[in-house]
Amino acid sequence: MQEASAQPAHVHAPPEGFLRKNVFSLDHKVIGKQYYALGLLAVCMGMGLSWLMRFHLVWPTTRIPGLELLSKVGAPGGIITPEYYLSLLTMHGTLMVFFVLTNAPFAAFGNYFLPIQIGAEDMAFPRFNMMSFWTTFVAFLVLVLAFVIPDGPPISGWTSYAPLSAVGQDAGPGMGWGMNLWGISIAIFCIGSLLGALNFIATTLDLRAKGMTLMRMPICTWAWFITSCIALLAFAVLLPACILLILDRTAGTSFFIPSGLVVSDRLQPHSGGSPLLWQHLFWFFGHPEVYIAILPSMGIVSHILINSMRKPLLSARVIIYSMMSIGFLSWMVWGHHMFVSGMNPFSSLLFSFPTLTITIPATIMTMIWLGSLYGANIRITSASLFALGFISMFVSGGVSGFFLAQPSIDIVLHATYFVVGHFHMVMGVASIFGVFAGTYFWYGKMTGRMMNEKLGQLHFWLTFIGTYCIFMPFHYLGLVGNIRRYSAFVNDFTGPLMPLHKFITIAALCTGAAQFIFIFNLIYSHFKGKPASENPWEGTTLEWSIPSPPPWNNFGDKHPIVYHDPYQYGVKGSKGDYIMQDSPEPSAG
Amino acid sequence: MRIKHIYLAGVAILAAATMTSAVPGGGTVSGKITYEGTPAKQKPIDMSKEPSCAKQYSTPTTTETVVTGPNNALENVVVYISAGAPDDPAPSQAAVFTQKGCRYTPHVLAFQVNQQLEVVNDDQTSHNIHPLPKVNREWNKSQPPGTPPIVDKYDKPEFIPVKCNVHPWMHGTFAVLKNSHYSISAEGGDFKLPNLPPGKYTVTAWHESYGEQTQEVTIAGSETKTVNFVFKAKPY
Amino acid sequence: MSSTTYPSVRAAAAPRVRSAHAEASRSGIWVGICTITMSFMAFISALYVRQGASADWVHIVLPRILYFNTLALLVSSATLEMSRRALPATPEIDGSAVRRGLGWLTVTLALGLFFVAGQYEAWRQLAAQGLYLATNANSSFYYVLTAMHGLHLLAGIGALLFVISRLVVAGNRFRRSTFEATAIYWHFMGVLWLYLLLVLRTKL
Amino acid sequence: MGKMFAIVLVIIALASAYPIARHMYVPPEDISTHGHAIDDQLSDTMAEAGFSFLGAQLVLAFFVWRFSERKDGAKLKHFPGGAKLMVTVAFIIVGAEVFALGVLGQKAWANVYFTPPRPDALQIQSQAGQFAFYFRYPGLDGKFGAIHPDKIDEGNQNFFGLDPANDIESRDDIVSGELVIPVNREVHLLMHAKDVGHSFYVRELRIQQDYVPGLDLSVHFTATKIGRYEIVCTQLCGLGHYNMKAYLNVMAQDDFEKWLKQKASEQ
Repeated sequence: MQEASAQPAHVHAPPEGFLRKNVFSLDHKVIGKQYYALGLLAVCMGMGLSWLMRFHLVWPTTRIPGLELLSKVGAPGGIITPEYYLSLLTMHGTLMVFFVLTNAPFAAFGNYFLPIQIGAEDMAFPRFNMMSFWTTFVAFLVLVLAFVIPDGPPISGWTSYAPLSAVGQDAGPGMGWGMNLWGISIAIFCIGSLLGALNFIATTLDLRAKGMTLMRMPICTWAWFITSCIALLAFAVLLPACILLILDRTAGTSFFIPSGLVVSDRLQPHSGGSPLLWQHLFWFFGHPEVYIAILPSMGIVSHILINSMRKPLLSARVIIYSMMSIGFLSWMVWGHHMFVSGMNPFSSLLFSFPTLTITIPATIMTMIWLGSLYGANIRITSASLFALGFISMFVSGGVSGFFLAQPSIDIVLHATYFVVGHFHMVMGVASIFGVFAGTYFWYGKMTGRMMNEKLGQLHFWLTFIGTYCIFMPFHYLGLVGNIRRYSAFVNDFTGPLMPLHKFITIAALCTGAAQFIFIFNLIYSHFKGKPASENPWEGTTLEWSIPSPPPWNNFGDKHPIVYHDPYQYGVKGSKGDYIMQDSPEPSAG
Repeated sequence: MRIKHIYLAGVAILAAATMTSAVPGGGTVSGKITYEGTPAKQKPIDMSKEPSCAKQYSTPTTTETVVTGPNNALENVVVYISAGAPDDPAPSQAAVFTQKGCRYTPHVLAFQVNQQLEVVNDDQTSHNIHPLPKVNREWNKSQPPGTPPIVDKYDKPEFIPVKCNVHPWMHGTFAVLKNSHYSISAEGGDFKLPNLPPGKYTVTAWHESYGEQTQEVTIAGSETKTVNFVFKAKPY
Repeated sequence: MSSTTYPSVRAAAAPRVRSAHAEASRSGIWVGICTITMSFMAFISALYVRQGASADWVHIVLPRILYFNTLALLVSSATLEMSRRALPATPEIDGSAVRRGLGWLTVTLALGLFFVAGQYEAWRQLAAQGLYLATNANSSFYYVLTAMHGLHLLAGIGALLFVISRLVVAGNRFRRSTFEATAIYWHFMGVLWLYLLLVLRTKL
Repeated sequence: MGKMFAIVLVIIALASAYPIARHMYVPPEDISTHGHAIDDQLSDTMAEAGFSFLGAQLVLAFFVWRFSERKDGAKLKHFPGGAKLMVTVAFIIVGAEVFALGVLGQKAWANVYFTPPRPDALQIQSQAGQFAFYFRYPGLDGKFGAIHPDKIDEGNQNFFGLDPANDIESRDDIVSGELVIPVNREVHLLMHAKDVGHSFYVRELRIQQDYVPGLDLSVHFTATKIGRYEIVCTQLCGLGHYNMKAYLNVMAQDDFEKWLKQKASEQ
């Protein structure tokens, strides 16, 4: 009876009715899928925007048919105006960072699999869970609303540097209501994420099945747990920042706006504010946010790699500790975004050291992954391919961090395409690879049908090669000094770079198109995919001990008891070369 | 394309001259705008940041806040009937404001309330048009080369400063007026308000740097009254 | 399948025996307190940076009523403790059994409402002095900080109302852990306010 | 498939490294006195980064080639040395790199920021506004007239908001749209932002510094090569950001003085 008491007294009864089942569901699995769907929607929009931007950059005078319908002012005659380019840029960044990179690997997969992997029936607070999704959804709607209002979306980038973002209408088109919507949306998003993170932490701490000690949790559970700890503090800082920004814009306060600014020939009625204050608050959130995006993917990738290698990592603990130390260090490095922004030059050095230090845990993780591959018997699947691709991407994006972590080199590379290449690879593509891997790996469990392997692998090859074709050249452009966030390249020295830009754009269009294979696969397999068995990948963790898809209360009425560390591979088990976590048979080790 | 605009502009000017509440063969108010004192020195404009414009000028073009002519003539002064004449319906022709060589032509564009305004970009670069009205609705739009003209109208009379956010030196004025009796002092500072029906009028002269002056004038029959304005010029 | 037993299996470390949900709601509230603290830290560090940013920092005199509010809030924490004492220590509480605790709870609620009203009065007094949100940096921070604390306290009042609503109806059973969580949160609000008062007093 | 992954990855890695190895894309020639330190730093880092990049990618490729889809019953092996070795190696190698880069970086950075401008440095004030740079020379009296934001009148080229009517000091100030400096003389550039955040970036000078509204920042540098270079804004400042640029014109001393005279006559 003890293990029973270790379980929540039934958190919720079996859901009745369509709404309760699919829309306002308390079931963490449904909520996880909802987050995934939201992320998918957001990523499609974000990708579309990047298409428009890339197209405009290399064919600025070519009409884009139908674009006028999206915005008559922004794209008169289908030609994108400079401010509308910046609108697209801002929305691309905001959608991708908040609604894709924060939602998909963390909220979506975390919601679905964290409770299952620790043997819980649901999250600790199912109602909070539902609230956090719908809050996030509202945030999404508010943000997208900016596309349809006459003012148009804001033009100050996803970092919304004050005072550009704070002085309002005078700063340019989209900086009136468009910018207000941005601030409100992000504030709401913070609340949603805080609720989510709180839920994750409480669940991990208290709802673990009998025998599921912390060190017996799968690596991805650990990743989600650490991530939620970071998110809990990061979004708690962004929220106040947004509130202050909104007050500056609407209530006439002067938190971020100094005296004597003349914008559009108008003297601004503010005084004494500090633009750097915004940058500090924003990046204090902003840098941990990078790890909120990447850590879950690290976890997912490790989880999948181990499964397809059929042997445990050299050391799971080291990975976990590395993730912790990255999470810890991420609080001391925000200033490396501000090397040339007028901070005290000494503090630049102060921020530079911990930044460089982060390379140590990162390198350790990479070496653990690589070393574990040695002597393995890797099963090549779409999932494992994307996992391996993740390592490659992580390395490529990581080494460029070497440059940007040094203030002196940052003088040359700051705000160039080098930076864009760096964070797109390490934060964007890498964590998206984690999401792809997770999708191919868990789709069967989530829907009861397997995804199509052939399409999956085709999707991988196109995406893998494509992303390198897009983002590697960014670094070259940066080295020459090509500035980011330009809607047209009017500088004398950018002329010779246009062929490279054309190449990037074409690669982007192709790679983007390749993603439709994935979306098609998602939909097609949902109906036509071959039925998924309980444990198609011969996995060891708890999610493989229950039917696919799992029943509403995950484990039915039985409460799993955990006997082993998560990854008992390469051993003689009753089922094969592995032993399930909840199987009482003795482990080899 | 360009031909059309010049044609349109021509029509607009023509229209300004012969319009509704004006009665053919009515009275005329004419005169000369001059200044006294030393006007501010007009400075050369550095367009080096916009090569496509800079290369259109052999010697750098200068600012146009105070444009003067021989013997103290003052140009770009809007002279109009501020009181006494009834409001006129807007003419059908559009007033055209052209951006050429990173300058506004005309520097001061006068048109009527609810008359259609067309902003045209004749440059190879992308311009931004940001009129800064106080009573009318504000807008701020960019106009890449090869995009259709921006069309708009204002529903309240006002003198509206216009600026290009991309090229800080580009400044002009929209003079939005109630009736069709207006004229902009040309070279030599001369102006002419023809076809005025008999009556008592207030004639106002407005200059972007020197403000405005008014004079009363009474027209009986088809006479021609002369009204001169003298503005005080300051070196700074 | 777990019918066959393998003696060699290391006995899995058994988690705590108390109800997992009780644990969850407790750690939930503490985690929540962490994040709230963090965001107030953000506000206050913003205050410090802003003060250093320019010389427009002018001292404002706090309305005296704040101190009465503070007193009320502290007393309310005490009364909440009284009602906690009064409630049975069982994990499940039966509404009809706890009239005494209910009385103290109502007093707590009343004091909480008094605090909110008092804070509002303090705003009115500042406004009367011509100090509004946008008047100067100090007044801005005063309004922002008090408003944020007020919002969080209102959430606490909501929780109190919920607990009371569960208790008044006889035969209603509800988890003591819910009450515990509410209590922890309420006390935290008191502590937070004391800290804020200190900051406002010394910095503004 | 595993083998294919390995091949593709090797191709990608080499293709990515090629343009770097051939120096196809490099910063323009350095014309500053402090820039060489940054350039050395950059090439050192490039070497280390390139080494780690190629090393990791090739090892990954090799392991996937060697250890994927082996026939069943293939013996699983563990990496000799295991996790301990990995951690120690990572700590030693990367730690050493980090330390080296940190220290070197400090030197290069110090050259730019920790040395005060020479007292005889030529003082020029630059103002960044949406969307152009303007530069101001103190004129004969060697003093800058005060800035009055309410007096700013771009239509009349009064970009700094000077008040010549009442402020004598401002009358002889020379305002220019391009930054003209004498070669081999230190310039102390005082940076003032008119509206929002901007940035001053000259690739050849190896100088990048933000304009922060409300903060009086400054940079100092010495240009060693006569020529015309582009100044660009690197801090997103609004719709005209892409078009916010000016020219840095490095002249011989006497040309510079001629230019200054001619400019003064235009004011």
